[in-house]
Amino acid sequence: MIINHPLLGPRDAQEFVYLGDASLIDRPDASGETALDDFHDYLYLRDNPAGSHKELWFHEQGDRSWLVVTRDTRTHEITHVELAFEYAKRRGRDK
Amino acid sequence: MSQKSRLDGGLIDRSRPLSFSFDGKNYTGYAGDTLASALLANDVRLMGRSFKYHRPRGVFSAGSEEPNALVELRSSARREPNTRATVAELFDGLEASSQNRFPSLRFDALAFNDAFSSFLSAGFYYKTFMWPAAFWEKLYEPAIRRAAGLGRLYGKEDPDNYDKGFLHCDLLIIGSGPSGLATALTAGRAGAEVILAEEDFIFGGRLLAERNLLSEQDGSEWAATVISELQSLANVRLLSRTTVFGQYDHGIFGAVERVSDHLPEPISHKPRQVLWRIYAKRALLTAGATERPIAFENNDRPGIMLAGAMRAYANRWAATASQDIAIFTNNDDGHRTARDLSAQGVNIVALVDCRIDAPPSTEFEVLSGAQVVNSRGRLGLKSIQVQLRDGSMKELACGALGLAGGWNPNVHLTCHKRGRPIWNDKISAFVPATDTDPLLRAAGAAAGILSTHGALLSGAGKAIEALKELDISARTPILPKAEDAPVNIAPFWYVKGGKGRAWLDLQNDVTVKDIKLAHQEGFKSVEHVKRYTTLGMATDQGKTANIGALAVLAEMEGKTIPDVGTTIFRPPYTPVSIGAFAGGSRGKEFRPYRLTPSHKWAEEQGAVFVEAGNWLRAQWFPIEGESHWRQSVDREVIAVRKSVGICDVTTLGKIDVQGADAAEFLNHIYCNGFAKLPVGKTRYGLMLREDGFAMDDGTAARLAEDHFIVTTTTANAVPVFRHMEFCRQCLWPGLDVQLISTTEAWAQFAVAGPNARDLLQKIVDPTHDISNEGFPYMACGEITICGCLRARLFRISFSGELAYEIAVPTRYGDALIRRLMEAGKEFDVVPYGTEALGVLRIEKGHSAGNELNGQSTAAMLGMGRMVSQKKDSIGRVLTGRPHLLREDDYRLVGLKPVNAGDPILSGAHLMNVGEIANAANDQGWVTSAAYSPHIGASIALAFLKKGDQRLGEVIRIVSPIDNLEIEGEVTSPHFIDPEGERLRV
Amino acid sequence: MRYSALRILLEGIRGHTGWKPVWRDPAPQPDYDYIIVGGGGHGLATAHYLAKIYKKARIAVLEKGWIGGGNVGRNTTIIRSNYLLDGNEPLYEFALKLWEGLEQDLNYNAMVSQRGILNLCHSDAQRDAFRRRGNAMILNGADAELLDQHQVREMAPFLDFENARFPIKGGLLQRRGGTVRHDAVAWGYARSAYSHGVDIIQNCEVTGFKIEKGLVKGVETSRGYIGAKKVGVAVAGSSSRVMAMAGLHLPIESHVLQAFVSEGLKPLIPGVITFGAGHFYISQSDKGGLVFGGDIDGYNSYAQRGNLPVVEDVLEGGMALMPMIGRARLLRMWGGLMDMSMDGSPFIDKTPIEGLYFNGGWCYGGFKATPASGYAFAHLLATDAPHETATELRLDRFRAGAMIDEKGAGAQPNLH
Amino acid sequence: MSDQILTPLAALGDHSPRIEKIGSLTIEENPDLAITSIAVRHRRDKDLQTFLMPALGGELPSPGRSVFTSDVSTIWTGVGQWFLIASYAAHPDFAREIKSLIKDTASVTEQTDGWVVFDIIGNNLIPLMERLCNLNGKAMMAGDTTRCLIEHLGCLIICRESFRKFTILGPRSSAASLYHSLVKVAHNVA
Repeated sequence: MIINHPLLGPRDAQEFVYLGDASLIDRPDASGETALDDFHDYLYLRDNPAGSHKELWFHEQGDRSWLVVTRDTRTHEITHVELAFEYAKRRGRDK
Repeated sequence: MSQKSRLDGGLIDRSRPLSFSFDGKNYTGYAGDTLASALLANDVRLMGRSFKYHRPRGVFSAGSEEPNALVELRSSARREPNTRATVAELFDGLEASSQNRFPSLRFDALAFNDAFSSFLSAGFYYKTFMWPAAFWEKLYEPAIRRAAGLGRLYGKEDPDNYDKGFLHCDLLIIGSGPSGLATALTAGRAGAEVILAEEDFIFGGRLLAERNLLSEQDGSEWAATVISELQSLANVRLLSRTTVFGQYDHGIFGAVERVSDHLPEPISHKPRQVLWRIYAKRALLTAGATERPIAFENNDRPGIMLAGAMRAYANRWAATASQDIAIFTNNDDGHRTARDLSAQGVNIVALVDCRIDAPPSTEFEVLSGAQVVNSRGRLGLKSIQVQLRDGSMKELACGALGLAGGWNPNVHLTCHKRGRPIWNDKISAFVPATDTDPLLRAAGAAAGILSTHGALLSGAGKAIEALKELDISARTPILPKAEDAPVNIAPFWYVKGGKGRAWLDLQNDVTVKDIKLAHQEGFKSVEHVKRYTTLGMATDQGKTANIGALAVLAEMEGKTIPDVGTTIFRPPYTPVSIGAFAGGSRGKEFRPYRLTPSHKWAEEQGAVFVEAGNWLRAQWFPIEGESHWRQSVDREVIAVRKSVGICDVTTLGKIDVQGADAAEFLNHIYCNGFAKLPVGKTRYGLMLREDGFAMDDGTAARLAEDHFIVTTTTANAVPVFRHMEFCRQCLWPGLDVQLISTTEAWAQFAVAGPNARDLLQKIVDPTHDISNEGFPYMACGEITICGCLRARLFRISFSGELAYEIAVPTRYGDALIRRLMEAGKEFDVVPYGTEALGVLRIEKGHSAGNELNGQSTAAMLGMGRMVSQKKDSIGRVLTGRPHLLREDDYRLVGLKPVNAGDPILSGAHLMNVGEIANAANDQGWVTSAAYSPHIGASIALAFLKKGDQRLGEVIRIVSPIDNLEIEGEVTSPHFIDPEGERLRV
Repeated sequence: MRYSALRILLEGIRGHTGWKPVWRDPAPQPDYDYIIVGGGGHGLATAHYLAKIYKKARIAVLEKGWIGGGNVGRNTTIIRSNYLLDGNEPLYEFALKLWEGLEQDLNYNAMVSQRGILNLCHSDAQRDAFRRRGNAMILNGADAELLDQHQVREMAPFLDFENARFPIKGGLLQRRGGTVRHDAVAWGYARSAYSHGVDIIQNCEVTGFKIEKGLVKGVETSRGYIGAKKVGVAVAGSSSRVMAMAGLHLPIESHVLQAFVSEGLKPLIPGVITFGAGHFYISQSDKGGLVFGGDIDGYNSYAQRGNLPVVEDVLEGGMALMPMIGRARLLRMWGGLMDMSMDGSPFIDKTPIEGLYFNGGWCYGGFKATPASGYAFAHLLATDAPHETATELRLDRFRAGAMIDEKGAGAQPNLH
Repeated sequence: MSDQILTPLAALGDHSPRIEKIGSLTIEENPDLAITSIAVRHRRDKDLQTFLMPALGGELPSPGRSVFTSDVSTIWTGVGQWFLIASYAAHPDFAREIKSLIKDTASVTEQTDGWVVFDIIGNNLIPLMERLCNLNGKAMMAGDTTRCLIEHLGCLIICRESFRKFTILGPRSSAASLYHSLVKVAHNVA
């Protein structure tokens, strides 16, 4: 596979390490009443669609950036790639 | 020996005769021959035996689809089983032998299978060999195994080298027949980056095998002129002897170039084969088509082959299987073969055409509406029985029979991403679906366009189409005039009636009957039929067999062939050497080495090394008189406890953590607190995974308010860095913190033992106070040594002794260990390796890899209280799950044998005294064990249920796998200095 | 019809005209007592044991395509019970015992071949872990032996002992491990289930579940609605997809695992051998092909095909371990769909929906577990209580923190 | 106390750098590079550029690029992160110099001995590059820089002159393995 790195252009997926569902960015509030359940769902109940999937890839052999890749799990077609920290900020992680 | 069946002409170099041997007999051929063409020229028809019935077989095709003529090529360690004689390029001194026969090809004992064939029907295995039960293992299965397989591997290391590489292009062209060449010419002239890959050793594909002219030129001549133009273009890369074997995601193709297979052995330094990973923006499949046979009773005799192959042998290689040949066809292409052969002076006994309206001929007899129903000749075809149009029978003597059942486009690569081909009635064959991946188009015969004229045009057309998508404009070149014969074909797959066997899959011996039986037993899906009968699972992957079987199945099901469907084509297109996939990554070069800064010095000391991940570390340093590793290790351990020792600890991961929020960041990734760690101090840290289990441990040293150095274990350096980057970029992007690994940049040595400080004082520049007061336990700082060389000093201890770790820029590591050893003479300093390191940390009760194996919680490790509840750190919340807090969970303890002489084995399990040893009674297991010279006995760390409440208890340490059981006493994991006084002196 | 030596003789003589279908293709009835979703190895085995051992009737197996077309038809055929943890080992050992009696149980020869499985170790830490595991196996009633380098060399002299980057230190051997003709397992169970009255319905895709007040009533299929008292789902690879139709979110990811076979070669590899310093395991089939595999590609996928980097990684491992195979040729590579669970261990459990049962999350463990998985699932369906060998394979174990994590890799499916 | 001074080793373990000529091609170890990593602190990008301007005489390079000069060279290595490179002989404690120059606008980390550096020079290095890594060597212009795998090792590959000169930074502990691969492949394509 080839991942079109937003800064470096097309790079072989072999240079990346896969983590999984991009919802791992949405780490729950650890002080919340329901923290235990929230963290269980966060860690163990990930999205596993047959179709478009937002997922985390780490460019370990490249520039060490984490990417959020939107990829179809049936065809492996990649429709969107962005830097994870920008995605995370949009999700309010920097508050 | 004379080449009896050699004809005139051909693309062989008669000025270069080559001698070769087959089954020990010597023959001569010419440069340009394949092993198969040379054998035919020498009148050899019998070349192999079939897999199941060991039927005599001859060459069937002239290409990589060959099912029959498989040989063992070369000898000893270079022996290559299952090599297709049809693609083995002849070289001087080539050795080949037939396979899967005993004792000889002409007389094969296992041919008795053939006599019992009526009992060895499809799927017979599954119904039998069951009585009596015990016989399967002892008798039947071993017998089946002995008969298994085709060729033999030599069993010794492959002596040749392989390599890998990467290529990039705008347009990859797969196959160099008329369409491929037209494509290359169009794209090449347009200036696109082009790769033209051809599996054959000459470019031209089918053009090399045909007689009809392109304009006034021979096809081969035209091909040669095109190739020479392409060679002159810098933007075109020509790869012959190169098979594109697979299509992968996003325009990546796998190809193997056979660099040296046409030579007796590779030129020194050169690889045998190169595996290319090709990144193509667009690709064109111009791989041509494969002819298919027509099945009839006993259609597998040597001499019966594909008509197009006969034509190729006659035209390109000037060889023929016989002087008297018959042709059996259902389409006009069979007639072309007959014409070419008779033009080459071969006698066409008859052309049997199942069509009533077969075109007549003045050159040879055409039997229209007739069928070949049977054949004779045990080791080679002698005659065929023909049923004439009026139903009467006629026996025709002939030495070879050409089968022309029509052509199947080579669609395989278009299916590698699970695209399904579609049926084309005009040519009665599957063609690539037009809506498959836009990255890969097909042209020419591969797209079902079977005339040379059509192939040329479609090649150029598709090239223009593909390049347009890349904004490269191209024009159709002036193409030569070429034959444009229509495809006149009447689908005809096998001759009905006849009690005997009609072969579909020649190599695996799958007959029409087998397909019918499978269907009768309920195996109706094409995948079921394939698996039940093994159809298409031989080395040729059914390239000439599958379609016939589909036709039979369709008939049984009362469906059309496309309704029955096809099995999925998967890579590789043709089999690829395993060595090529591995390239240079084998033997000692399987993975790169990582060497420590003191490696060269340690080698000089005669150190014994051990792999730690990719690192090589000194395991121990034997000295004169030591015959057993234990002597060395005990000595090293005692030296550290009594005086001072030095160990290279560079392999531990070092991560530079800087930024205004560095401390807060560490607070998140460690379960214990770091915010309040003062500058100039180091602290032990435990890192949990989000699921609450220990991920890694190490230290963090605060060099400045905004600067920490984090250490990890050797094994986890990479995953920990990845995890920290995840936390930084994805979880807390608002924190001002930056990370970079400095593992390789600093050479770091542990200096441990009561005399550690005295030794260091000799090299540390006097401007730095490292006294116990000036530089207390857990202190850290940037200093200079040996006259202003920058260094870092950490007062941390893994051994439990007064100890430091000192770091200098890596290039000075070698000099530093030499200097330390020199300066340490007065203290009898010793270097110590990983074994002693292990003993020391077990004596001290420090956890390492065996304890931190991903299955341990902080509580199990006795660090439950370290998990701060005051802050949000990774893993804190899920540590609160009931099962992780359970009362009877494991706890880290120490173990001592009750009888000091008994050894404790790491990996032994723990049982209560008086209980039987079984899983239900399991109390825990030994994680690490070592002989402690300090204790004078074997000691161990272990996880024991409620261990912390069982100190002093006697427990059984059982290792049934070693038939070993001893009694041990549960102790604290700290075998020395539990209060840690030695650390602080 | 029963297979016997005499039958084979007779059929041989009269041209095999008497063989009956191994199983028939009935039209679905309007309702059943038990519906098994998924005509793979586990589903068919479940039907077999449900009918034969638990004496249940009115059972149907619904298969969206053709039976045995999933993982039972595309695995590397290895059977073994060399697991470490008490949550797993009893089930796999139970499976191995059932394998040993399979021919006689099914009157069908699936060619169970116990030529042993040898896991190699290349470091002291690995050897320690093998000893712990081997002991756990023995304590659970399985067989295990710890071999030193010398003993490994005697068993497999063709391994690289002279020039290895990661020298072989020894190995963990289970002699009762081995291989089975994978397709035959599906056919054998189908044949037996059919002979015990089970309806095996192919080309019948489940498109939804009918659930009323938390109680399952039946399934919607491509061939219409079918009612059921109890529905058991065994569709490993597609578990998330299918269970989502019942509104359930599973701790599972779908991944692709590639497998490989070489051209047929005369016998040269004794049993199953696994490399301990890279991703590579290998055995040789009854037809002579080297059957091997390695690690999963590592990314979520339903594509049933993988990519080159993993292929190269596997074959690098192969050449590092046994450099004699360099001149053998890779004939075919394919991909299977794995249910990778969050701790690497499977599930055989009830669901929050009454009457709906789940079997999945098998990672690579699926094929070797087939008989026990079917047996335990049948037990659960028949008795509503977990089978004694499957008490810990609970769907809610992560909530409690009772993971069964053989590798200690944590909640990271592609590392298990 | 000059007797005290420690003598350094080059990455391949010799006192002097290794040079290998294979056909028209030269592989040369370059030990005289002081390498310092800088990673910009939050919202300090402008300050950093201002501080560096005098030393660099220009902007920091953009992703996938590097600028080689006779004085201070720069390589983009990641988001907000660069390597600054100067002569080691002239700047033995380069990191400290940079730190004092740019203050707390960026995190500064010494990287000098984290790497082994090879300069590869020849008439046409494309056949070599094709065997080494997945970069499209033909398309690389002077200054193009990408980190990728060479024989399982993460390396920085810098095009110094199209077709004719490439500089490779590899992990120092694997210098010997990397060097071995380079030489082997060079022979192989020579």
